[in-house]
Amino acid sequence: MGGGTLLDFARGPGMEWALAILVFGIVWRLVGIFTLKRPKDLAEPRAGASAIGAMWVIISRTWPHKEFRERVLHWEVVSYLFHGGYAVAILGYAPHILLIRALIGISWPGLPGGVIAFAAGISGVALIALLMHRLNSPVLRKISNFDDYFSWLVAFMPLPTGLMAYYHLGGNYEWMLGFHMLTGEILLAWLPFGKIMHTILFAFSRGTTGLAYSRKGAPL
Amino acid sequence: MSNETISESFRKAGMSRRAFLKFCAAAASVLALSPAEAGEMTRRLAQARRPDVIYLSYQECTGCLESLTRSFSPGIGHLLFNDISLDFDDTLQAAAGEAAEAARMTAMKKAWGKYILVVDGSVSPKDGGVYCTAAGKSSVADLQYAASGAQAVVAVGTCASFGGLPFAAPNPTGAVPISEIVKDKPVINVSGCPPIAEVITGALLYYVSFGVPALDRHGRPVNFYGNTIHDRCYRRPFYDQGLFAHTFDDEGARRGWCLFELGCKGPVTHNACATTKWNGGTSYPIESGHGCLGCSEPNFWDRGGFYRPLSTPTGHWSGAQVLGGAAVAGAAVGVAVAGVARARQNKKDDHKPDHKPADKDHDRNG
Amino acid sequence: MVGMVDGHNRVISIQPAHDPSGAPGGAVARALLSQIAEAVDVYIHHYIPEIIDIGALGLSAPERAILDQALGKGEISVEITVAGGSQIEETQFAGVWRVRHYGEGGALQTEWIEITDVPEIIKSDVADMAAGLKSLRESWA
Amino acid sequence: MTTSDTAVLPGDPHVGVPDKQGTASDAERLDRAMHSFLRDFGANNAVYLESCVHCGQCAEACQYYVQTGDPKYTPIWKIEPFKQAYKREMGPLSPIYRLLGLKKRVTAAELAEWQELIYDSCTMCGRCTLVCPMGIDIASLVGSVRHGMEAAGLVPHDLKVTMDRAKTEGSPLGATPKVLKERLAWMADEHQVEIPLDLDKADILVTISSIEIMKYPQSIAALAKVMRHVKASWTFRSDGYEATNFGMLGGDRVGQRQATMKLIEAAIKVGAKVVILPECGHAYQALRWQGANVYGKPLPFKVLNISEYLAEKIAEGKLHLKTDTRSVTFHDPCQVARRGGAIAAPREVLHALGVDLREMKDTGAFNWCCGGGGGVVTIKRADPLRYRVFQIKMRQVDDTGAELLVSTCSNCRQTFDDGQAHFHWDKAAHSLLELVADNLAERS
Repeated sequence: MGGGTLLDFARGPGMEWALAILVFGIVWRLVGIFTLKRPKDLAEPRAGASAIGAMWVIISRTWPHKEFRERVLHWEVVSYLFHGGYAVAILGYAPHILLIRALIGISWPGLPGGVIAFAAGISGVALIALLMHRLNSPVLRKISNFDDYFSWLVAFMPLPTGLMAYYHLGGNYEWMLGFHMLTGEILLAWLPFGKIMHTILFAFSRGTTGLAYSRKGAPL
Repeated sequence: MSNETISESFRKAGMSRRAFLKFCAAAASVLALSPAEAGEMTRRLAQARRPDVIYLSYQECTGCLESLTRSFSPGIGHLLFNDISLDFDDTLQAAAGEAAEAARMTAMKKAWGKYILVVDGSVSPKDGGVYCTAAGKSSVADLQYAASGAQAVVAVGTCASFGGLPFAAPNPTGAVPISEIVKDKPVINVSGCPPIAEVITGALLYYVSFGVPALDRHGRPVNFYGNTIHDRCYRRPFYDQGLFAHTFDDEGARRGWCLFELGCKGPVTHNACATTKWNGGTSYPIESGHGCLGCSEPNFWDRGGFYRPLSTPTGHWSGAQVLGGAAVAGAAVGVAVAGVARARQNKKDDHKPDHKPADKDHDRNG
Repeated sequence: MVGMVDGHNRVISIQPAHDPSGAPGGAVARALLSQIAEAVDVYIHHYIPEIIDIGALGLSAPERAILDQALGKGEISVEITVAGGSQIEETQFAGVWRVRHYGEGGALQTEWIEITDVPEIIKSDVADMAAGLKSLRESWA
Repeated sequence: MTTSDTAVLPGDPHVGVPDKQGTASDAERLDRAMHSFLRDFGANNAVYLESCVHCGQCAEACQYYVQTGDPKYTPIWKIEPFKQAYKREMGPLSPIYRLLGLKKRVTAAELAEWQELIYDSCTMCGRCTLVCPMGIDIASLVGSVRHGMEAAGLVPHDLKVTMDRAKTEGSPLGATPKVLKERLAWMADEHQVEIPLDLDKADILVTISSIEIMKYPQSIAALAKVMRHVKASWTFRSDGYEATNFGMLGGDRVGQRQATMKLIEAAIKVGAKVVILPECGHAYQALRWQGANVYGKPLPFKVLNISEYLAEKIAEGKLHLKTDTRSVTFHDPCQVARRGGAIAAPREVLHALGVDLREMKDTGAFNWCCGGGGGVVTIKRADPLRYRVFQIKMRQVDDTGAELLVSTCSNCRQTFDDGQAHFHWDKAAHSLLELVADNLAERS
């Protein structure tokens, strides 16, 4: 009963543990960061500085300024192909939506399987390209560590396993489905402990700079 | 014990070879045999001796036998009177009590070593087998004895194949599938709750013609259990297009869209429902508007609710409590780690005389 | 549609409101016809008969109509009255036979297309002939 | 990690030979650095250090990487020991890292090795902050690392000497109160303009950069002319005139505090409502944005860069200017513009002058640093690298085709002067203040 057991584990204890670790880890890390001392900025803000303006950078930093595009836009686009494809596959696929509905109670219409497979394929190819870039670029080679490669693997695995399950490849469908769910659960459980935490931290990090710079009236 | 061949038994019953061929055609169709295999089956069945069959029941509900008696093609009449020699079945036979036990012993002894043992229901080895006994014998002892004289065992239904309902958590009787007890004889699992009638008869006919069929990893004949319901479902294109019924009475349900959202387990259920169908090829559950329960798979009742989609948690836990607890624990660990770290910051400050307390942090980014 | 068990016991089955595969109608029927043609060609050259199990294909009503239309009716129609009855018809194409077996209740049990000179089930069996001969002689005596 | 596997710049024999102050053991240096690092691991630095996804885009914004292609100049790599120490000692996951030994202890050798990256090849210009997809303010992290390096006695000697001089003499360039008085008298005499010094009360305390006192004294006269024109109540104070803050640049908290407090105390003493900072980039950072935090409470006066003061007076209609029709391009000092927010003011002044302003391709917050900020201009061994990155700026200025290059930072100005001499360039940097002083209209 091997396949059944894996799928049952993935739908049951695996899912429960992954979600518990996800919540536990995110809270741990955020609380651990934000209970560190934070001196109040006493400098008089520039006239017209606003917190709303500060928060804008959380959104605006999503796309590079034109001054930098010539040097960074190509890989930024590849990165967005990965992120966008990933988002479509996670948020557009009906079984995923049902999972989200089961967990938090909200849902929306899904997209056809072919669209999802295409998006996931694009995402996977982009992710492979990004890994190649990381391995080939002297800058990225220098600054990369275990987290970068491990998080890459953890983020990548749900794509081929999901596609293989969708197309009934790799032998036993039930096992593949269970394995796919397990890779998703590993992603959730790992999220708080590695760089994938940027899915949450990006807002805090941008917001921190946004607040500091908006007090100065400096554009970001 | 019967010495006549199956084709002889047809003729003896006043039926021509045409009736036999027609019967073989029906069997081949159910088994999805190729024309060459169908021809081979016809040849072999014509010469095969009618096998003796002993049918035993343990922890079960008789649904499997109910299903079997509704076999259309090959019809149960053929099966019982022409194809096999059903020597013992306590539900179908007239005899009861000690007479029945005696009849069974006689039948088994007569065909010792040659009969096919068909079993429905799980057996219960727990606490010395006290939870399932007949005529003073535990189900386990009874099965072991009966199996020792069989040439092969066919486990009919999910209880016999995988433990079934009695096996469901918390499994009070310690129920186990037949294959847990019978280790030295081939065991063919014909799972389903119940199995499709034609699948039971088809599996028996295949065994009579060719011997033990190719089995999947759960011991089931690949002929019937090689595909999932989802693979052969007429609603599959809707799944691919992302068109789902959200409730049992919405527009999608009326238009015959996919039932995945309503908990259909078709994608992970191996059975012949979508092709052989039920009640003489009439329809199958999905065709009637209800998702597959996954009844031919192990543990199908323990996989969360029947109406819980396959991609969602089986739901044996209280999400709010567990996640709330995880959040509280995370906050506690976070505060503790930051607290320890801050204490180290302050401690180091104290024993460094060259950094006076007045020397504050100017850089707010610190 | 398979499903009429008898008059007072109507089976309700939910059929797709439209063909979601988007395939133009007749694709399955055309594929079948091409398979039939191939099989006739093989029989002519090698005398190898072929059986195509239509029942297992789950043809939609429009596909079935297209197939019926294309095959038409030929010169021979045989009725077999055994175990619920069977109907064997040659189509308008010689050597392409439609074989339908019905069960005891009259429900369609198996349906196939057989490519051969004479379907096996029409031929008289030697053992049956021997049994018949015996009773023929007995009827004289 | 060693630097030996990366390209060594031609003509730069000093790379990889870190300077060390004092005779402390490596262990002692490391201990001091770690102590300083720990102090700087607050919530803001923490969220930055936690958020980096190692995308490498910061390299593409950094003049040192862009000009050399050497990956060691990737901004986030420059603070690697700090990040490593944070993850091991302070972050929420630090117990895991320590328990499993996943992050190694930073070593004294690593700190020494990083000296070149923290000082020689970073002006804390903050351009990387604008490209980072996570919005990490890497320049502020570099500032934190410098605290640790200074505590460990691992500052380049040239910069350290300048810092110490500022601490002991009150000026990094020897512009002591005595020198100040002489210069003010000289300028007052030469330009026939009154320059008030050490008045007991004044609305405005005017401060000055030693660079101006020693190299560009005419800017003192320019300032005095402008103040006379707007009829301001102002004074210089010999107990609080030095606007530069090399303590802040080099990472010396004590030195930074001392320099800042002098200005604050002097301003309070004269009852100033406004303190005017001279044309000096980091002075603006030190007093305008960090001053109150050093002081421990909000400052009881406004702090303005001179360009902001000029713009204010123009807006008030108190400053009348003649028209100058030349074409001008404006160099934004990083600490005033990108990291200070005063981008509009100098342009308003230029507009009032009526010049033909031709912006550089990357301007305002996106300008390229002159290469001399962050104390780098004082580090002799970094000159070859500084000249190399200066070429970006030269190209940007040349591309505008403007006749005149104007800025509001005397440190930038001396970097431009040095670059001009090195490359025999036909452009010189001019002071916005001096341009204004030269174009004062007769009051009607």
